[in-house]
Amino acid sequence: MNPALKFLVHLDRRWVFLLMALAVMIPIIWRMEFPEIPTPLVRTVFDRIESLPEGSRILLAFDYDPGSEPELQPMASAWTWHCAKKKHKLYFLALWPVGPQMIQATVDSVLKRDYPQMRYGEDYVNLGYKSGNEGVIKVVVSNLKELYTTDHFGTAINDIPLTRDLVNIRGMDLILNVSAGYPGTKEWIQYASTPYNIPIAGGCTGVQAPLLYPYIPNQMFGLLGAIKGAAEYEKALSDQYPEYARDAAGKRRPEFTKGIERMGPQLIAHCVVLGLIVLGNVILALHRRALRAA
Amino acid sequence: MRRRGRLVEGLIAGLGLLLPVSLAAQPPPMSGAGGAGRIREARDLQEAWEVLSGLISGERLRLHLAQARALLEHHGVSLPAAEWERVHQKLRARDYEQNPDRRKTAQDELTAAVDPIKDALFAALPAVGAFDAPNDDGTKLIVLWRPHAGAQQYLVERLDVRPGRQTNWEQIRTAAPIPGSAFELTDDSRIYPSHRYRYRVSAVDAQGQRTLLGETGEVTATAQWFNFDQLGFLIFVLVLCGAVIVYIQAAQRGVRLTIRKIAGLDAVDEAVGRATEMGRPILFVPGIQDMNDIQTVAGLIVLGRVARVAAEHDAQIEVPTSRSLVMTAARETVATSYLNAGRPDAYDEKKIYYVTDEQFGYVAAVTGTMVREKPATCFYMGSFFAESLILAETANLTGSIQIAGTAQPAQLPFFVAACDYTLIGEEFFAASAYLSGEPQQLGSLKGQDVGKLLVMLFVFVGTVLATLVETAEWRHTVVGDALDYMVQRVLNTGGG
Amino acid sequence: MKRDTIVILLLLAAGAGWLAYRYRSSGVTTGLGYLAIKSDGIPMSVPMHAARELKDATFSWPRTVGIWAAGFFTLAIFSFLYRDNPIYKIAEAAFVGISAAYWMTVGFWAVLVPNLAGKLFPRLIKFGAVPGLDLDKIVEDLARTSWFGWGIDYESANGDGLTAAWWQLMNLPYWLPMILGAMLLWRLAPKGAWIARWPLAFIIGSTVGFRLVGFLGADFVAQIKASIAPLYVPVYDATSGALDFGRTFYQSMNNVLLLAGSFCALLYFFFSLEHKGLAGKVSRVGIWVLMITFGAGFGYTVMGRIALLVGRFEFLVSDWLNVVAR
Amino acid sequence: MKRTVPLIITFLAGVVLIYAYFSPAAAGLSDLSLIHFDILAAIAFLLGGGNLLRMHGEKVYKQQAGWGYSLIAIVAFLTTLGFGLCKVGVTGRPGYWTHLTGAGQAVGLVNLDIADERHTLTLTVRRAEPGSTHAVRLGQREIGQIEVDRDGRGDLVVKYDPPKKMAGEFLKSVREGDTLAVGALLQGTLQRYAPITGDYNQNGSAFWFMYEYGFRPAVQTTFAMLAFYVASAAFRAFRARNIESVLLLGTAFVILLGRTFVGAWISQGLVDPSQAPQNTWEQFLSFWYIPNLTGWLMSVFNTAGNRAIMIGIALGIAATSLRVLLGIDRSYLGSEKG
Repeated sequence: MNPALKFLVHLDRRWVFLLMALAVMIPIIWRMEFPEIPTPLVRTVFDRIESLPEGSRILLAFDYDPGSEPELQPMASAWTWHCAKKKHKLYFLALWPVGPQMIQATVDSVLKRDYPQMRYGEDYVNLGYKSGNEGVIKVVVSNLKELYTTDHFGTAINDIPLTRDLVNIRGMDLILNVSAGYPGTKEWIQYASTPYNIPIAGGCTGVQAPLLYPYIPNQMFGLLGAIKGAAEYEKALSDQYPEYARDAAGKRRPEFTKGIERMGPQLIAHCVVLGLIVLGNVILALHRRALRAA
Repeated sequence: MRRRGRLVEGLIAGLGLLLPVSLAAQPPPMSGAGGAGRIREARDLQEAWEVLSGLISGERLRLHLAQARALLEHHGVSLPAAEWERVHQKLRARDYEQNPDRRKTAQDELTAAVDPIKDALFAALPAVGAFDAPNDDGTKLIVLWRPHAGAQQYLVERLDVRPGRQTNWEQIRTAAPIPGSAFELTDDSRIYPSHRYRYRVSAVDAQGQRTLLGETGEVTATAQWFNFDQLGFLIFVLVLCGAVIVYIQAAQRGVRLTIRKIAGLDAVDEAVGRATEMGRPILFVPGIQDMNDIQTVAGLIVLGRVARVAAEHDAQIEVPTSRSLVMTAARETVATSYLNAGRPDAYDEKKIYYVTDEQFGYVAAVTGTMVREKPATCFYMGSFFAESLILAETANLTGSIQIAGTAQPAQLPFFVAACDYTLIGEEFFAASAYLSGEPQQLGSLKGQDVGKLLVMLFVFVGTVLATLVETAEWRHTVVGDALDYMVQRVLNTGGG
Repeated sequence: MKRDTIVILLLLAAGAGWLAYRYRSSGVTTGLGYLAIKSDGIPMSVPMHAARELKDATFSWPRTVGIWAAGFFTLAIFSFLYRDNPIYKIAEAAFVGISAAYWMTVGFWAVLVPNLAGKLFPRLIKFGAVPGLDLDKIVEDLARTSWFGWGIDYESANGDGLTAAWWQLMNLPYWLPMILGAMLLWRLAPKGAWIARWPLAFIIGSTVGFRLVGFLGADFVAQIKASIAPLYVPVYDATSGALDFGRTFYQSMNNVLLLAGSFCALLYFFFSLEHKGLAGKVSRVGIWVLMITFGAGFGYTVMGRIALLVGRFEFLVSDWLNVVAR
Repeated sequence: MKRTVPLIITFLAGVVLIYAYFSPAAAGLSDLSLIHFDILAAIAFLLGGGNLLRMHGEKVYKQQAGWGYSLIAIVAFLTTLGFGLCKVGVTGRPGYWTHLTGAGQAVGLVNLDIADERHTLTLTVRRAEPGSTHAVRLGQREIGQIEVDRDGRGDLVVKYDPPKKMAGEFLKSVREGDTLAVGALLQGTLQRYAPITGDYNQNGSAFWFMYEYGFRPAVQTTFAMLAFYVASAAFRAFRARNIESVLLLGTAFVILLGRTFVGAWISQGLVDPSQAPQNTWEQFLSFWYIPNLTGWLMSVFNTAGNRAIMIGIALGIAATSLRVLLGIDRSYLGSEKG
């Protein structure tokens, strides 16, 4: 066996790690970006939010944690921005214990920055976290106030204009769920959207997406799959509203185009993974031939 | 025709299976009604409400039309036969129309044709009626009233009838009329289960003039003890559980059951033996979920078997857990296994320890342990998430044999790619029965097979029906009805 | 010292040297440091590159130390990829300690206080820790839904939680977890550890009952329902209304494949059938279907995992070291 | 006794919850059991945390190998726990409250919340004489009227409408020690909310620092390591040894292609993305467009496979549950002697 093949057959996987690190690091430093075309699944979600009449009630359920923040925050921000742009009423809610922090971070970075005129309690409300997983969904579809007596900050729910007359979430025009696992989109579909016909769109991590495909389009009208979905959404958003991606001076707003930005390293890293699969099989074939020859 | 759906259920209930429950579920006799209208009993009112909702939504229209006809005739209202024929004709016309524009016209014509039937039903309604919401937990009442010409808004008021206490009418809600729709309102605001309520509805016209439409008698909200929408599903559950139990009993009687080999399970003994030979420990990871996940329970059952083999081979077993309760339960399990293997002295409680509840903190610690102790065998049995591949790849580096079992579909690809053996979904649950070697436990596997047969049967029949409906244009025949019945009634879990 | 240790230390030193040089020469970007601002009383952390644009951002020592700690954790954990080492062990130990305490704290403040103490002694909790607790609502709910309404007079306190007696505010079913919890902790006592099996039996029993019907209802029946689809799906052209052969074939083929695929895969799971003969062939096809499923799952996931790495590297180069000006 | 009672408990708890699924009347039980489980799990933290301390404590005490790391773990654990439970550095909920007391039976409560976006004053008065009206004074200023009345059901209600303009500047001028009085009926002195009323994970608190700069980066980094492992697993395990592995790696390969721009780019000649395929040939071509192919694999094969897996899992869960419920599988219960 020639030494190069021998090296490859017994390749220390730390070389693979190094290759991967470079594949991600270099595009970040060089800021490589690639064009995006919104796919129909993403397009449907965008059009739905776009076409709802001003002041529609939208439930934004943020069921993720810091662990999946890099993957899911871009779509959470884009959705929030879009809904605020269309002057919808936003109801934030979380089934994960750390969800309220994700909500707060989104509110701080999106609403307070671009929509300082939006008032808490009148235009948006953070209902916070309740434990009980899908049990929470089952309760809020029939009686929200049974579980949520206060918002995240401890204000009585009857003192908040947005929630004062809200009996349950069946009155929502749309549910947007950002989900990193259980409980998440699947539970929202099963216990809220399907039984009570509330339209739902999900945004999920790459792992979850295949499991959610069976629900499209009957039980869920659209899906944003991981960072790719977010990038496409950002693209759709900035096509429609140029101010989303660039400020008045025409300067890029990186915090709002994270999805597109992160697709650069993704793409290179993907190619590396693809290359590794090919390389692995080439090694296998050569190794077999070498063994047969020997 | 009218009560066809109920007839079938009644037959089943008649078998004696659920007779006491169904008797208890009879609606209360009195709903009260004011003004004219032929429908008076709560039961009929409820049915009229269901039929009207069906006619308005347009779902399962054929069935609802039949029910409407029976209901009207029952109350002495008969529409000309041509009227009914016309609706069915329009329905067929719409369903078999392929051109989208013409289809839209057909839909409009159909809606127009249904209107006289709706009107007849409206006319038969009492001016205002109320009844207990079906299949609820006793916190809802439904108020239904006849539409009033010229109404801009309806005011719904409620009186809490309390003996010996002065109570007043309180307005619970206002409703804006929706053209062509039934006027109904589900009242779920502060209904007390034991209290009696009366409702009255007034119409407000454009000039702000209020007209009292009527007042209901007393109604009480009761909780139903059984949800009849779920009857089909209950029978499903009973059949499945019955199959499992029958096979378990058959096995106990000594009937020989053959079960195919499951690759990963035959490797368990070998893997434990390897640990003994190499003098290295066995690492057992019971997933990262708590005891309220059935996968963790199944994982612990497997742990019981593995620990027993380990005790017999005198191999060391280490169980880091990510939940306190799992630690507690795992200690009980392993202690029992050592005791049953006759080696209680070899049991070391300290080898089963809690790490942290945090998924990734747990992973960091477990992978650290793997690299330092180089276990001969790693078991991953339970509910896993993103950590699956971190664990599997790290253990691969240290050269351990890895046997995984999980019912998290999302993590199966990683285990399949990186582990030596993977128990996929159902195999993982079968493992606990299979490893025990007790015949009655194997019986339950046969029961699961019956379940799968049942699935295939249902899907097969359903597919045949659906294909017939689609190809032979049999939607408006008994075939279409059968498909509807199967999907909507038998396979109904009631949203629960 | 091993050779690789020296190499790594040299690399780190070179990096630090470069940062120092960059500060000396251009001076614009420091590369270290961290700032905090207060907007309406709520403190907020700002990354350096954003701080320049915000007027009210001020330098903060604790947050500077914090971001270095975060940087340390990031590098220390990544170092495990090279091999196990003392730095990783330090990070691992701290991670375990912090995270265990984190979830205990969350359990205390988000579960025990509101859901246990808040249900048993609501007034105490309202005036002690959670002023937002609505005592009126508690009394009303008890009067409406309590199972003990026949024995306890909730009715007379209804509408006035503030002056209700303590027993009119107490949600009695919540004594059950309290008692079971005490039994669970009995393990710590020298004798009678077996009593801890009772709460375990309760937990396992309720889990098993809840999941049995839950899974059959949500997954099993729902999947059967979803599987029922016609094998022939005529698709008509939207404008002309004529049969669209291509799409009819595509849809019908999908449905046929779907049905055949799931049947084959289901057959693989049959335990009664040895995988021989016809059954063996069909279940082999079933395995193929499963393999395609797993391949798809794997391929789909890669994307997400890389996104996470991107996020981490962004933190390193941008938030911490401020190498990439944004 | 030691074994039978737990078996009975398991059986009863299980049967009750199965029944609760079918009974609207008992549906509340399943929600309750979920909450009860959370409470028990939280109580069990004492066992887990205790075990953690004992395990590492022993190592430190006996100075076993690596005791230094154990010491770090203990210190990190106790520090974070102390910060969290004592809410070190947390500021209370912004605003004031007071308990109103006075002559007669009447009692009252005031909550005055001054927060970022909302200012609310809630005033509750109970056991006052019906039909009476009182002026509400905060410090020197009158801020409204309170009316004690009976409602439609005959229950006593208190109506209080703070003037709309009260929010904002005026409430901000309120200080601790101001007096709030309801006529001559009740009065109380405003005090700040105690620190304990603040959020345990408040930005800037000691616990938050542990979370933000210790917990969060560690979680994210560990999670991010997966990217490396995915690459090495793809390299190592995706080798075409037999039909099964060819299918596994082939599908993964196509999906990977389709999920990035590469897939669309290399197969862009097959479709015109601006319009739907016009004839059967174009439809055939567009089927092979890699993003479409990805979708097809997902919606057909992935769905079929997952369907079989999910049905199997549901059956497995049902059978396992039944075995545990009926006491056939009872290893978790320990033994009679233990």
